[in-house]
Order: sequence, then structure tokens, then C-alpha cells
Amino acid sequence: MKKLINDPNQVVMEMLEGMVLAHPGKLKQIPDTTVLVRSEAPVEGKVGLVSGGGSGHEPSHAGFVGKGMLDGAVSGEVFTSPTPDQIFEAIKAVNGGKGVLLIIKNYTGDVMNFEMAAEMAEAEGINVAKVVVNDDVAVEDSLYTSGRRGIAGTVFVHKIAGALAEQGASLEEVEAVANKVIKYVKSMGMALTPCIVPAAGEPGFQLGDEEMEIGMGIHGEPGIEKTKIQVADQVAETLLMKVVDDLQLKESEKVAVMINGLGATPLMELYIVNKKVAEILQEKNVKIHDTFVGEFMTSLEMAGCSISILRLDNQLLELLDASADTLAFKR
Amino acid sequence: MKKLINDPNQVVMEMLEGMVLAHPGKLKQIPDTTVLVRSEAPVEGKVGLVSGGGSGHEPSHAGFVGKGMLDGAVSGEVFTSPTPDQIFEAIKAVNGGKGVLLIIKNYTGDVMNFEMAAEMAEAEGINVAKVVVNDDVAVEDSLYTSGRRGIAGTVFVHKIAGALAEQGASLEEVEAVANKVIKYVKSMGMALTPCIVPAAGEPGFQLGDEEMEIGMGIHGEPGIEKTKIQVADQVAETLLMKVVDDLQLKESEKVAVMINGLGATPLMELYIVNKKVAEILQEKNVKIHDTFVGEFMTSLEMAGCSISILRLDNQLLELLDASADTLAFKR
Amino acid sequence: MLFDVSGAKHWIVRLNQKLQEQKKYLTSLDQAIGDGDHGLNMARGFQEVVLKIHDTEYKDLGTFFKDVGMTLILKVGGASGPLYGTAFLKFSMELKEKKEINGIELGEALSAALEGIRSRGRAQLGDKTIVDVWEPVVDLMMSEGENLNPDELIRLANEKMEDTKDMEAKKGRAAYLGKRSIGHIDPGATSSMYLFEALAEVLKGESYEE
Amino acid sequence: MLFDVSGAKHWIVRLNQKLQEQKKYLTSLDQAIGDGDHGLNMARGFQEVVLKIHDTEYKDLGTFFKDVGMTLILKVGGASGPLYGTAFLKFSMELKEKKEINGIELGEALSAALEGIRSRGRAQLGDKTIVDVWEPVVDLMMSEGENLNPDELIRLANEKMEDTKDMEAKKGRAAYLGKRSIGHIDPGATSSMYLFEALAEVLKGESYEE
Ligand SMILES: Nc1ncnc2c1ncn2[C@@H]1O[C@H](COP(=O)(O)OP(=O)(O)O)[C@@H](O)[C@H]1O
Ligand SMILES: Nc1ncnc2c1ncn2[C@@H]1O[C@H](COP(=O)(O)OP(=O)(O)O)[C@@H](O)[C@H]1O
Ligand SMILES: [Mg+2]
Ligand SMILES: [Mg+2]
Ligand SMILES: [Mg+2]
Ligand SMILES: [Mg+2]
Repeated sequence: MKKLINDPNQVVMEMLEGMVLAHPGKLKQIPDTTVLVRSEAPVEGKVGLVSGGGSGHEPSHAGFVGKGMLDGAVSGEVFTSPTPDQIFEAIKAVNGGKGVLLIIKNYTGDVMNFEMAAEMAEAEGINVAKVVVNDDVAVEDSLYTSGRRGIAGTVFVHKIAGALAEQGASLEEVEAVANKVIKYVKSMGMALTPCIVPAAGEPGFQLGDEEMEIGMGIHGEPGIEKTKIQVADQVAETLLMKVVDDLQLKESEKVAVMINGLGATPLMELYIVNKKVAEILQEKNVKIHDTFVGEFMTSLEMAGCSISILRLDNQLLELLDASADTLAFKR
Repeated sequence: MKKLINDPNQVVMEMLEGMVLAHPGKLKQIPDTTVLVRSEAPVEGKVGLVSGGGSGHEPSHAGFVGKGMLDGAVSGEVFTSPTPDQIFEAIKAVNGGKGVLLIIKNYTGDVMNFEMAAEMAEAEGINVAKVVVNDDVAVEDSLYTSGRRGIAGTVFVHKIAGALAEQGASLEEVEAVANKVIKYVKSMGMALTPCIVPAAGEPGFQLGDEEMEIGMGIHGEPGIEKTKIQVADQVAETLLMKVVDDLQLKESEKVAVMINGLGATPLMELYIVNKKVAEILQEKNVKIHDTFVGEFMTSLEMAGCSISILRLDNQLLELLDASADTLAFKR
Repeated sequence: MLFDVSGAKHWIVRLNQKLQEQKKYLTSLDQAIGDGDHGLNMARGFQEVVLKIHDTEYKDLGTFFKDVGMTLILKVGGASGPLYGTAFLKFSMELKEKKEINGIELGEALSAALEGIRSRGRAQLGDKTIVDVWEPVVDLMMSEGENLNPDELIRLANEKMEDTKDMEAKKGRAAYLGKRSIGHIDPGATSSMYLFEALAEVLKGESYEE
Repeated sequence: MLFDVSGAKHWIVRLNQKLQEQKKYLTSLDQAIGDGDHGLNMARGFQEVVLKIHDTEYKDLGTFFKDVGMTLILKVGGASGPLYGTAFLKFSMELKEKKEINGIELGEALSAALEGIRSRGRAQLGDKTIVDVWEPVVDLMMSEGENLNPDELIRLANEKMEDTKDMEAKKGRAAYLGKRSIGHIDPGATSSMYLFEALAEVLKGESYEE
């Protein structure tokens, strides 16, 4: 394991300290927690937005804390949901009197821990709403299972719900728009290499020199299938078509595109993937309103990418374009 | 070699196409070239700024094209300086009548190719000035050799010279401030893993499981020495002290810090490095005006980082803080 | 059979020993069908529990297991934190102010704990989760009461853990794998087996080294 | 000895063959003390040159080598593009409108090419660059003139290339390595050796397969 770290068991705390030291004007840490909030939190008269999850997905989620997006981010151990007390601290810290929206990625652990935190907050009289992001079309959507995972599409939820909250909307309105984004955003990913959780010291799975994993999760969970490695155009087509079909995208609909790197994939490769994605969408006469290429929801140093498509109506388009000032997303 | 590419010999062109498809409102490509310029180029009455070099350092340099930074970026083959004709095309495309500044990283190839392009431009009556960035303190500074390499500190040159140009300054003034940044910025890097040039198909060098390379260049050129792998705090201290000593930083001076990832290093690790860097600077009573953590000047999928320190006087501080709107650097 | 605070401490310390020893193994099970942290999560959580209970004098089982549950909730995270945490909290609520209990009461309290797991995780028998060990084991304890044979408990816990191998996961992270989850033992079922194995060993009166 | 457009074409085609064959080797030399692209750069550039000259009828050496130089400048990049490109451009300027030249004129034109390399790259003898092959070889051609023994040229080019092994690089990318550059043959010196080897083979009148 080759990593620029000190103690594998201290990576989260040291990272958070390093973040606050780097951006003292933007972020503050709630003492003795893994919670980072906007330096001006709580913002009076604004719905507070809290997201979080295991660490190792940077810049998610603290990178999206700031004006126009999140108010607070809670970090668990690497790839492990944070505990309810930490989430509760975040809720208290961002509550400006108008209630708090929890943006949860659909993993059993996250859902349960955020639920417990919401129960704690409600017991203290804080109005809390929860939305659960499940954009990963690699996983079958079923009532009888855990359902689909939340992956990179989550960033669009932060952006759009954050923009509406910034305008002073009510908790119900912010929750509703978040749920609309969740309905309209679908994603799928693939990996060329695994990643190593620092405390584990070994890769979470193995891929041969000629293999890739299609439908990869963002924690090293295996995907739909291992296949022989394919060229970028083929990968782009496989992922995109699955997403487009699931969304049932129609001609002349407007979309936003996200080509998300999982950690070790050079920007060069992400743009090569985007070339094919844009070409296919243009062929289908889908209107690309905007494209985001870079690292938004990573898996440590995993090589690979995910493609997200967000269907845009007028409301979502306007909120997507609204200004945002966070470390990893500025408009 | 596991890469999300199609044809190893087409990576640069496909990447550039993917970039323009992603950001049509911001970038345009000069037809049949590897030149990307601001969509509004040439900006009349403004000094034009052109940088570039081999590809594989993304977001450098096209990611810094936009308001307040560069007007144009020229991409060579991976890790290979672009040819003079391409650079000449960029100069012509951004010349708004006030002359053009070429920001060159100090590599024999870049210097020679940009020089030839400047000669071509001057023959056509375009006023051209050149600055050569050589911030890498890993290399000995000597009149008898090629001197020091240009690495991540180059981004500060783009930012600050770009800000002054945006204010309408003359070519001489922009050149002078660029040279001041070059004098005041020093950097040093290290690598944990090598990277693979697509057309070569094999890593440029080898590092054992327990080895790292100190003073690494950004093209897989070997550094000062191979050492046993060290913890993040030690790495941060080694790199930073070399930079600080070279700059002869004194108490209560103001600086900007850049912790630059080389491609495969997770943001988490960069922030862990920043923690130590900030602590050491605070101990020395150096004032950190701002910190930039992320990928600015990469080496494909190399794991590792570089640390840059820019000494700030009032002029530089103001220009660093000025607004900028590019893909990879927004203020 | 009587179970008191001393037995309870023995149980938890013994469980922690097993988890520390099996940390890598549990993690490797989770790597196959999950995200490879179950061993780390359990080992981290129970280490904290043992630290917490080590220096405290507990007057009754309720306060003891409340500390166990709360510590797990606060220190584990992931799916296992809320599940095991909730289980021990519900367990503790059944044992409020009890200094010692017999086999019947133990079974009833564990039954409440299982209810906590069910309501938190909404998993059913056959979903390839910890429920697949808990439910049959708790059933056995309820039906045997004072006549429980600890060796039978160990045998059953192991058998039910093994049975998860052929199941297709419907809940938790392994569910994303669909049919690819078949052929691997569930990590949570395995940590639950250790939990009951440790309990049975304490019930048998085996001594242990702290 | 007479050197005309046909000989010139043979030279360049032969050189390209060598560069394509040695692409990996040159790249491996550049990996050791540079950035590992020298073979790629040279192979890409001369492939383009050969494509360019293939279908063109050249009336004189000047226009022929102008195309060679310009193509290298436009297609190679890096350090080797401007250096080899400038060399062939200067070479072509000496050969303006010349249909054929003798050994003395060839030496003089190559001397002008070397001057081009020197003024572009500012490297001196001993800096571990292409100059370390070019300078002694051009000196030999200048002093031998019509009496040049092509085998002696090949021997000298190889010897001078080998000599770069013990040098510490002062120019080019290898200079960043300082003393660590010692012990490796310079990639550019090696491609220059192929250049002169190909020339000598043509001068000897060896036939070749296109
Ligand atoms: N809904 C659920 N109900 C009961 N047990 C579950 C549920 N979801 C997951 N589990 C158990 O949790 C185990 C995984 O725990 P762990 O790896 O610590 O958490 P995570 O999945 O968040 O990484 C699984 O092996 C399974 O036995
Ligand atoms: N200033 C110089 N003068 C002469 N030759 C040089 C100079 N700098 C570099 N070279 C030659 O160029 C070779 C490297 O070429 P190449 O790898 O194609 O370019 P780059 O170094 O830009 O990657 C070196 O081996 C050396 O022989
Ligand atoms: Mg987990
Ligand atoms: Mg090169
Ligand atoms: Mg797990
Ligand atoms: Mg080279």
C-alpha cells in the first residue's frame, strides 16, 4: 500500500484538519466531531442542508459545503457511514430555524445512521426531512431489496436543493426539489483498478491486467460483471445507454452530463469519454445544457469513471445554473 | 496499461474534442490545431496570454483558459512540447493588438519550440514577450546547465499575469509581473508510482513497493533520489523545507500555498500533507494568505504530489485574489 | 443457569477477543460481497466497548448493556453499528435494574434485541444478513429456556452462518451483487455467530484470560 | 563521391527504417535519463517525412531537405524536433538549387546544419547531447572530404555515441539528473548515430528495400 498518510487509523481526522487549515474562511469544524460546516453556519432563515457518508469519496462531501450547496458535511471512517451522534451534531450546527434536509446516499448503513440522527434531532424539536439518493442504474431497482445505490448523481442533488434553499424556500419545497432531482438523475460507473482502504491495507477486490468491472460501486463493491477491458468509446456507450434507457430520455429533452473520475483516472481520459458521450447524445438529438468533467465522487485511488445524466426541466435548469461557491463546485 | 482511451496515438485530439464538447461556451478550438482559446478570443485591447506544453498535465493548460487567466493553450503530444506552428496559431488567435505573452515552462524542447514560434510571430509584426518558469528547487540552479524545470508554480504565473492583463496593463507590465511571480514561486515534488505514456505503453521508470522518488519531475523524469517510502508528515517536511530555504522565507511574510496532486493521489492525502505544511509554516510565523489543494499540474496517473510556495507582496496578493473564471481555477 | 454482570463482562470481552482475532477474516468476507470493512468496524467498535466497560463498576445488567449499545452506535457506523447497537440497547431495556437473570429471561431479552434489529434493518429470514443467525438461535433459546445446551447453541449458530453461503442477498450492501452474492458466507452472519459462540462459552462456565 | 536527390531519399528512408526498428530502444534510453519519448518523437517525425517525400518529385537537394526540416519542425515537437528540424533546414539552405554535390560540399552543408543545432540548443561538446556525435563526425567529413571512408564514419559515430555514457548531462532533460545521468548513453546521440550510419550506408552504395 503506497499512500501519503501517517497513521492509517487517523486519516479522516488529519484530512479534516488539513481542510480547515487550507480553507479557514470557508469551513469550520465542530469541535471533537468529523463535521465540517460553512463558516457562517447556521444561516438564519434558511433551510440547512446536511450530507455525508463514509470518507474516501473526496471532494464529497465537504468539498460541496458553501454558499448555494451544503451547509454541513459529516465524514465517517473510510467507506463507513458516520455514526448518528456525528450527524446529529451537524444537524444542530446548521439549523437556522427553518429545518434541516438530510441528503442520504442509499446504503443500509447511511440510511440507518441518518435515520437515528433524525430521530435524535426531532426529539430536540428540530424539523428534519430526509431524501435518499439512488441513482446507480447498475443495480436492479426492487422493492424487496436494498434498492439502488447513491453515487455521483448525489452532487446534483446538493447543487439544486442547495440553490433553492439559498433562495429562502421552505423545508417542504427543498425536499420536493431534491426528490425531483433524485427521480431525474441516473448514473453508472466502471473500474479499471481497485482501491485500498488505508486501515485494511489491501485492495478490496482484484482485477486482472485485461479486466475491468462494469457497474462498479464507489466502495469497491463489485459491479454487475467483470469483462475484458474495452476502449473508451465502448465503455462510454455501455454506461450511457444503460442510463439513457433507464431515464427513457426522449428527443429534444435537455440534460446535464457529469463525467466523474473515481480517483486515479486522468482528466485526459475523462474528456475522451465525454467526447463519445456528447456524440451519442447529439445523435439522439438530446440537448446538453451543461457538462461537468472531473472528480466529484471518488473511491480513493480507484481508476475508472461514472457517467451521470440529469434530465432538466425549467426549474432544475435554473437552479443548476444558480451561483454556488464551494471548494469543488463553483458557478 | 489500463487506460480509458481508444487509440494511444489519438489521445490528444480526442481529449481536446471532448473538452470543447463539454464547454462550448468557454473554449473554442482553432480548426486543425491543438490550440484551445477563450471563446471570446481575441480580446481587443488586452495582452494575450499563451501557455502550453506537452499533454498529460491536465488541467494544465487548457483548464486555465478563461477570464482572468490564459487566452490560449497549446497542447503537444503527451509529455512532448508542441511544435512552433501550433504555438504560432495560438499567438495569432489571441492577439488583441496589445501583444502576446508566452508563458513557457523551462524545458529545452518547450523553450526552443516557443522561441521559434515567437520568431514566426515577430516576422508577422506581432509583439511577443516570453517568460520562462523554473520553480522546481529539486534541480540545481546553474548557468551552465538547462537550469530548473517549470512545474506546478506555473499556475500562479497564469493567475497573476492573467489578472494584470485583464486590467488592461501593457505587455511590458504583464511580462514584469510574470517575472516577479517566477522569482517568488518555488516548488518541489515527489512520486509514489510512475505513469504510463499511452503511446509508450510502459511505465517511464520503476519504483519498488517500498520506494518513492523525491524531486520528481512532471514527465516521469527521475528526481534527486530514490528513498524508502516515508509518512506524509516527513514527505511534507522534506519538500517544504527545501522550498522555504530556497525562497529564504522570513517571519511574518505572506505566502500562497499549493498542494498539487500528480494524478492518482486522493484529495484526502493532499489534505493530510497540507495539515503538516500549514503547521510548519505557522510555527515559522509565516502568514498563509491562501491555500490551493487539488490537481493543477499532473503527470497522467502518477501518484505523488508537489508543494509550491509563492511569496506575496501587495501587488501579487491583490492579483491572486482577483476574479478568474476558468475550468480549473475560479475565484 | 444464572447470568449476571460478571458473566456479561465475560461475554463481551470474549467476543471482542474473537473479533480482534478474526478481523482480517471478517474483512475478507466483506471484500467478497461488500466493501471490506466489516472486520474493521466490529473490531473498532468492540475495542471501544471493552475500554468503556473495563473500569466501570456496573450494578445491573441494564446499565451495562446500555453502555455496550451506546458505544457501538457511537463508534461503529456503517450498517453493523446501528444494527448491533440497537440490538444491545433493546436488550438493555429488557434488563433494566436486573442484577441476574435465568435462561428464560435471557432468551426473552435476546428476542427483544432481535426485534430491534428487525425494525432497524427490515431484513427477513433468508435475506443473507445477521438475522439469519439471530432468528434461529433466539428461537432455540426461547424454546429450551433453562434446558439450553450451550454446545447445541454453538452448533446451530455455525450451521445457520454456513447456510447464508447459498443465499442471494436481499438486504445490505451484498444485495447490489444480486446472484453474484451466492457462494459467499455473509460477514454479519459470521460476526453474529461469534457473538453467540462467546455467549455459549460463558454459559458453559469456561474460564478465559483477559 | 556524388550525392544527389536519389541518394538523399535513400538516406532518409533508411534512417526512418532504423528509427522505426529502434523506437523502443531509443525510448528506453530516454526513460533512463529523460521522459521516455525520444523513440516516439523520432519515429513519428521521420514517418511523416517519408510520407511527405514519397510522392513528391524533387528537382534539387535544397527543396528536398527543406521539406525534411519543415516536416520535422511541424511534426516532432519536444527538444529533438527543433534541433533536427533546424539542422535539416540549415542543411537545405546550403544546398539551394544544387542537384548533386561532392563529399566536400556535403561536409560543408553538414557543418552548417551543426551550427544550426548549436545556435538553437546552445550545447557544447561534452554536454551529453546530439552535439557529441555531430561535432566529431562533421569534423571528420570536413577533413576527409572526397577521401571519406564511410566505414570510418560509422565507427566514429558509434564510438562518440558510446562516449556519452560516461558524461554528466549539462543540457536537455537529462541535466536535471546531475550525476545520476552518468552511466547511460544519451538517446539523442544514439539517434544521431543512426542518422550518420544511414548516410554512410548510402555513401557506400548499399542497396535497400523500401
Ligand atoms: N438490513 C439489514 N438487516 C440486517 N443485517 C444487515 C442489514 N444490512 C446489512 N446487514 C448486515 O451487515 C453486514 C455488513 O456490515 P458492515 O460491513 O459493517 O457495514 P457496511 O455494509 O455498511 O459496510 C452484512 O454482512 C449483513 O449481515
Ligand atoms: N540543448 C540541446 N542541444 C542539443 N541536443 C539536445 C539539447 N537538449 C536536448 N538535446 C537532445 O535531445 C534528446 C532528447 O530528445 P527528446 O526526448 O525527443 O526531447 P525531450 O527531451 O523534449 O523529451 C537528448 O537525448 C539530447 O541528445
Ligand atoms: Mg462500510
Ligand atoms: Mg519529451
Ligand atoms: Mg462493509
Ligand atoms: Mg524525451
